[in-house]
Amino acid sequence: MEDTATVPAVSVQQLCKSYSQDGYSQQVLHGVNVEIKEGEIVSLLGQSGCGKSTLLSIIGGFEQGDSGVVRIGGQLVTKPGRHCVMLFQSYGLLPWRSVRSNVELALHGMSLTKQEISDRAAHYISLVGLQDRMTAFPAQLSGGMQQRTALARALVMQPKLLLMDEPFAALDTFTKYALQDELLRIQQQEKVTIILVTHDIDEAITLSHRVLIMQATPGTITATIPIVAPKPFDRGDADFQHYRKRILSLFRLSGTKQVEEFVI
Amino acid sequence: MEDTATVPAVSVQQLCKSYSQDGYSQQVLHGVNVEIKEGEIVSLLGQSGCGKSTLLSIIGGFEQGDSGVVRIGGQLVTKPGRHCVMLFQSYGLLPWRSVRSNVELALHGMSLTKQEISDRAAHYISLVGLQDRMTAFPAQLSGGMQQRTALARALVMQPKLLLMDEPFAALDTFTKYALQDELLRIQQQEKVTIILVTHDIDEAITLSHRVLIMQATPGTITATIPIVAPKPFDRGDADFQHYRKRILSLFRLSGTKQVEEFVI
Amino acid sequence: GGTATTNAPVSTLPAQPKVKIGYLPITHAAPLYIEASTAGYSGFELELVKFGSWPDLMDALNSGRIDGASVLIELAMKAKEQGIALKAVALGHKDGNVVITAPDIESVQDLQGKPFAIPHPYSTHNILLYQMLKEAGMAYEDVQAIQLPPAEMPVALAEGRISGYVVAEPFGAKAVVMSKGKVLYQSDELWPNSVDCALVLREQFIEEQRVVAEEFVHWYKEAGKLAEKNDDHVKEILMQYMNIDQAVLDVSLQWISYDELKIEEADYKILRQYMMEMGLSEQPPTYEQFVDNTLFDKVS
Amino acid sequence: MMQTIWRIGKKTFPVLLGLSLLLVIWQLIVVLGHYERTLLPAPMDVAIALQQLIISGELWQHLRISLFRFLIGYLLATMVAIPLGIMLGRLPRLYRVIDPIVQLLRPVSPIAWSPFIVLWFGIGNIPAIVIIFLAAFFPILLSAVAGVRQVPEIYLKLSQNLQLSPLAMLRKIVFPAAFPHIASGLHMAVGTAWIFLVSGEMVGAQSGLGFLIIDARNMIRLDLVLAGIISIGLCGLLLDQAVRLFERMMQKRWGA
Amino acid sequence: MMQTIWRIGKKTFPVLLGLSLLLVIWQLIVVLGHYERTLLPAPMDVAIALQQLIISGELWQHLRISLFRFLIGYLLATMVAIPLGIMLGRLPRLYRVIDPIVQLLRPVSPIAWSPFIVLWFGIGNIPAIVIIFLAAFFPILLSAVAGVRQVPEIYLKLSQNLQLSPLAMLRKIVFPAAFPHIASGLHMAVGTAWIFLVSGEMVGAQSGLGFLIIDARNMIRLDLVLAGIISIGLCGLLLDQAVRLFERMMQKRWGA
Ligand SMILES: Nc1ncnc2c1ncn2[C@@H]1O[C@H](COP(=O)(O)OP(=O)(O)OP(=O)(O)O)[C@@H](O)[C@H]1O
Ligand SMILES: Nc1ncnc2c1ncn2[C@@H]1O[C@H](COP(=O)(O)OP(=O)(O)OP(=O)(O)O)[C@@H](O)[C@H]1O
Ligand SMILES: [Mg+2]
Ligand SMILES: [Mg+2]
Repeated sequence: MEDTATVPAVSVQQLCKSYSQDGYSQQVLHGVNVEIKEGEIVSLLGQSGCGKSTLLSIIGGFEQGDSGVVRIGGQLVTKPGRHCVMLFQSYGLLPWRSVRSNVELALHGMSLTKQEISDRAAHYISLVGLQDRMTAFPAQLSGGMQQRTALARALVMQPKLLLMDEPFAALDTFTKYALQDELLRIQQQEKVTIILVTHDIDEAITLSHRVLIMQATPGTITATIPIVAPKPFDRGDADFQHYRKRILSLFRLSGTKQVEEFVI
Repeated sequence: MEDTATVPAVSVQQLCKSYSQDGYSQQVLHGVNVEIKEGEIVSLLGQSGCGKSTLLSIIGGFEQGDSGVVRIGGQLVTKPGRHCVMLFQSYGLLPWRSVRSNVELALHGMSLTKQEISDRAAHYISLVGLQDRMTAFPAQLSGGMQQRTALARALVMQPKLLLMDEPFAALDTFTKYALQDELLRIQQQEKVTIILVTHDIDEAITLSHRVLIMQATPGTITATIPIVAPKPFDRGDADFQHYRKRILSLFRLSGTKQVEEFVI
Repeated sequence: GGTATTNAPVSTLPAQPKVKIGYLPITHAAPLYIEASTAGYSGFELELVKFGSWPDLMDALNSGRIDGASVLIELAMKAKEQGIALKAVALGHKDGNVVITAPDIESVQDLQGKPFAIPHPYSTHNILLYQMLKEAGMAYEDVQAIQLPPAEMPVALAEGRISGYVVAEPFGAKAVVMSKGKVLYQSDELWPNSVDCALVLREQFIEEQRVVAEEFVHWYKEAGKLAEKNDDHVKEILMQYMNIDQAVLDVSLQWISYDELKIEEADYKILRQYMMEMGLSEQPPTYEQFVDNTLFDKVS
Repeated sequence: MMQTIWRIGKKTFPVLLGLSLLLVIWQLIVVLGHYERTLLPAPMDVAIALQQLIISGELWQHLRISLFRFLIGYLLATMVAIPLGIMLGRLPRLYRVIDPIVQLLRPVSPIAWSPFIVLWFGIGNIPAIVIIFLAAFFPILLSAVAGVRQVPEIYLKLSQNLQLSPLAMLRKIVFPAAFPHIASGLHMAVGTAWIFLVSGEMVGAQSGLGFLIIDARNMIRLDLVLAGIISIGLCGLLLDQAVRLFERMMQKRWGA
Repeated sequence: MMQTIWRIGKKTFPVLLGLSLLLVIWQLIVVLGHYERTLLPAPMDVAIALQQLIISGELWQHLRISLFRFLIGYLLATMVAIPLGIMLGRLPRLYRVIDPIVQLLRPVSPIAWSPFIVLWFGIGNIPAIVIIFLAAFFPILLSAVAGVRQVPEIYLKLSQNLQLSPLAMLRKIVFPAAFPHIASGLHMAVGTAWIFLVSGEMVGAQSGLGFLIIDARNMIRLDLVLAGIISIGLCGLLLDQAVRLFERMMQKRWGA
């Protein structure tokens, strides 16, 4: 317990990554450094294609960087594992399994009795407020409910780290607000560390303790903005607008080239 | 020219619509009244499933109401036509046609020479800033570019009325902001009347002259909020936050039942 | 064909009638091959049409797509019985069907309960099987008669899937040459002068082109005589139509004769009798109805 | 009650109309074509033939044995092709070696193989089963491979994340995710395999609908041939419907 | 240069490995099975037979006529089935009447039809073409119907909005939107139709690869049968590749 205070939950050092396609190689990440404390919520904010998903993938162990070091809780990351769960933008629910069965799948292979599996699944399904829809199939659920199910499936594994790739992008505003609040509530309860990829400035400000601004070609983290405010952060608050303007200006000011790319 | 001042661009009176499925009928719209002036931008704001798309469909003539009257420029609407163009959420671009060819399709069947068709298409493609990508196919374009192409295809028909069903929902925040500004610029230039369906409160406030709040089961328009401000409306503005709070409270205050549905 | 040159002026004549005759590539159709190759005939063009199986050939004959065929006579009788206007005008060959069995079959009794292949229920081969069993004091049901495409029979015998078969040549010879089978009986031991393949013509053809038909049958008869010589020339012609091993052809030619191709009433009656006895046909056409010897007998 | 009748009527009416149309066209061809009656029997002749086949119990006997052969061949093909297809789909290198063999053998008609089928499988039931097996095997194999190859990346990432064992991954992720694709291959294979029933029952079978047709053709009883064709057609249609029902059940079961 | 060779090598190596594997298995069966040589020829025997067929020019002759028949039958099927399929896809009521007819006829083997095919179409080229036509017709028809039926609603709404004439809608919206589906039907149909070449060339044809096989089988020249099978397999594979190329070209052309 003591050494966790000194060892960061996630540490990325000098990470580089390029993809080669048809003999032509493209540098996607260049010298990325990130350090995240336990229990922190950190947003990765950047435009489409700047390498946010790639960075998250490498942290999760799904891909390997070309150079640099990625550690989770001090351990080198070489492959995906149960300590760190990825929540995909398209949820990744298995359509042929019910809510309960999707969540229970995450407990497969652990030395638990059927009863224990069932209880633990039910607990986390209740936590996300889906206790009434346990037998429903993903196709019978709204987008918000599907995202909740995916969240329950991630939480049931009791991971140290949650990676979320644009988790609320496909939801309508009302549902999104409700789910954001709920995520904060659950995070406070479960004390999980979260890295959140988004291209919604408001979302980044509302949810996170720190916003990392990412720029493209090659992908680097150009700024870190700590958000000092109680969570959830009221969008009407004057401070909120202050952060908002600051982030927007960061994007606007990063050169004419960038501004033109917005237009695309 | 004179009577257009008195005849509203769009008038919907006592519109009702229900769908029956498996012998069970569901009332989707009940006694909807809308009146829209020429050159106005009106947003329809409401939660998922409240009947926004259905109302838009009926105005466009794609579906028929059960009772009530829909007029565009004083004319009864019975079927879709070139006077009123629908912009679909999924853009509805034909993947086997280039940008230019998609736009030119909209001029098919009009008594124009090839040169005229080509010129007019090129003009509107430039208007949306795609003059460099005329020969690209939809799959080679980003989401924002696809939405621009769809917009050019709609504008080339020089319709009196533009119906937009969640036009920016699939775009990332940066692209969305850029396109919203551009829509306003083009609208001021072309003087087209726009009905915009959305579930993004900020979008409704930024873009429209009036926001119509829709509630579900059965779908009715419960409030109209005129937005008195120069366009585009700066999101950081204090007035913006005022409208935002007012609209949010309208949704929150419409009964506990509604609040619970948010959670879904 | 040396005789072809004597017909040189033919090319100047107006289009000659074309006679299409169907056949299966078996030794039993040898006279047809020889007639077509030596080209002694004149006044028509002979086209031989090869088929892959009897039903295919019968479909074409019944629907008038060919004018005639060398075919299992029972099949033609069946067609006649059902109202297709056909006439049998000559035999395809005489004798030369063999009952082939696995080497371990010593007598007919050994076939008890064993699978035994025939090409077709409406075939002389089926009747030969019936006769063989009857002579040995057995019932037809005592063996498992199986319809099998002839080409599959030597294979099936070699692999022990059947214990014997009776079929047209060269499929019997094939098993003998491979030494996977032996001859249990020659057909003339069971039924002397058995009627098997016959040259059958459509009545319409005979009526409308009498002269051509006569010419055709005349040279058919001549070809039979030539075939009977069984010399290298004959073998060479046969090999053109049947792409088989020389050894197999030699064996099968030893068993068959081609002279005397006239359909005799006595032989036909026996055949008809058997068809009724075996329940293959209730009212097979009579000799008078079905056999037309006027072409064969015409001396030209 | 009235409503149910009405609904069933609405569904069966076009079917009946279609079939009557077929009968009318057929009768018209018979009347206008002036064909020899033995060569093109009228609908009535075939109805009588069919009736006799039914009354004598022959039809049922042939049908039963054909269905038996079909089911054996088809199920064997399923049992071999699905696991093989899943394996090949997961091992692209092996697949690149096997694929040319499959592609070379697939376009060859089972009829062409019959000498070798007799050589290896003899005569009677087994060659018929083998031919149905061959006809069903390739569509199922290819659909299984394709199905596995298009399992969404995200499911595979999920199973990595859950640290599922390779077997658990195949059973719990790959197979169910590929299933809709495999099901459509199974569906297609029913059609193709049933078509080859006739070919299959040509190799020394002494019973079955295919044999019935071949035998009737040998006897120049084209009324029986058509009766056989109708039985095969109807039976094929029913099999197709059965598979469609199975597919729909699976879909419902999985809420997709 | 070296790189291109390397890349081609990388692609052809598994193909060659696969085919060698096939040859090795075949030779093993020949050696271990102790079959009569004439009943199961060894690869070498077949290679000699194939060589003779090539040298004598026979193979090329058979191949040419088979390809000719195939192309005619297949193109005819395409020309009839696609417009009909598009029409039926757009007229669901008519389709409900025609569908039972199609479903009833589809599962019947072309072999079963052969008495009637001979009656109506004679012998030689035409029945072969008709059988290939039949084999190709149903997959193309069904894929066209399915393709049209799943044209996204949104495209139809668009064409309403543009007030396109019915013809313009079919040409500019429905056909291109259904095309990927139709193309996969066309692809499938190549396989099915080619399989039926052998059946088609059984009905009195005097030439073609199918005839070659049947004739060789009747002569118990199984080396020739296998040579024919290899030719049919290779040719089917090439046809399949050609269609695949065509599909890919169309896809590229349309940037999809
Ligand atoms: N597997 C891959 N092969 C080749 N290039 C890739 C691959 N994955 C991503 N890229 C490229 O890497 C760049 C970064 O991709 P990435 O998905 O990380 O961006 P992103 O920031 O997540 O964008 P978005 O917001 O659109 O999800 C893009 O230009 C993309 O084209
Ligand atoms: N064709 C249809 N048949 C039956 N019910 C329908 C049909 N179209 C829509 N509905 C129902 O009508 C209601 C309103 O649908 P509509 O698409 O208009 O909602 P919406 O406000 O546009 O929602 P969203 O924001 O999700 O697009 C929904 O409950 C839906 O289930
Ligand atoms: Mg991403
Ligand atoms: Mg909608």
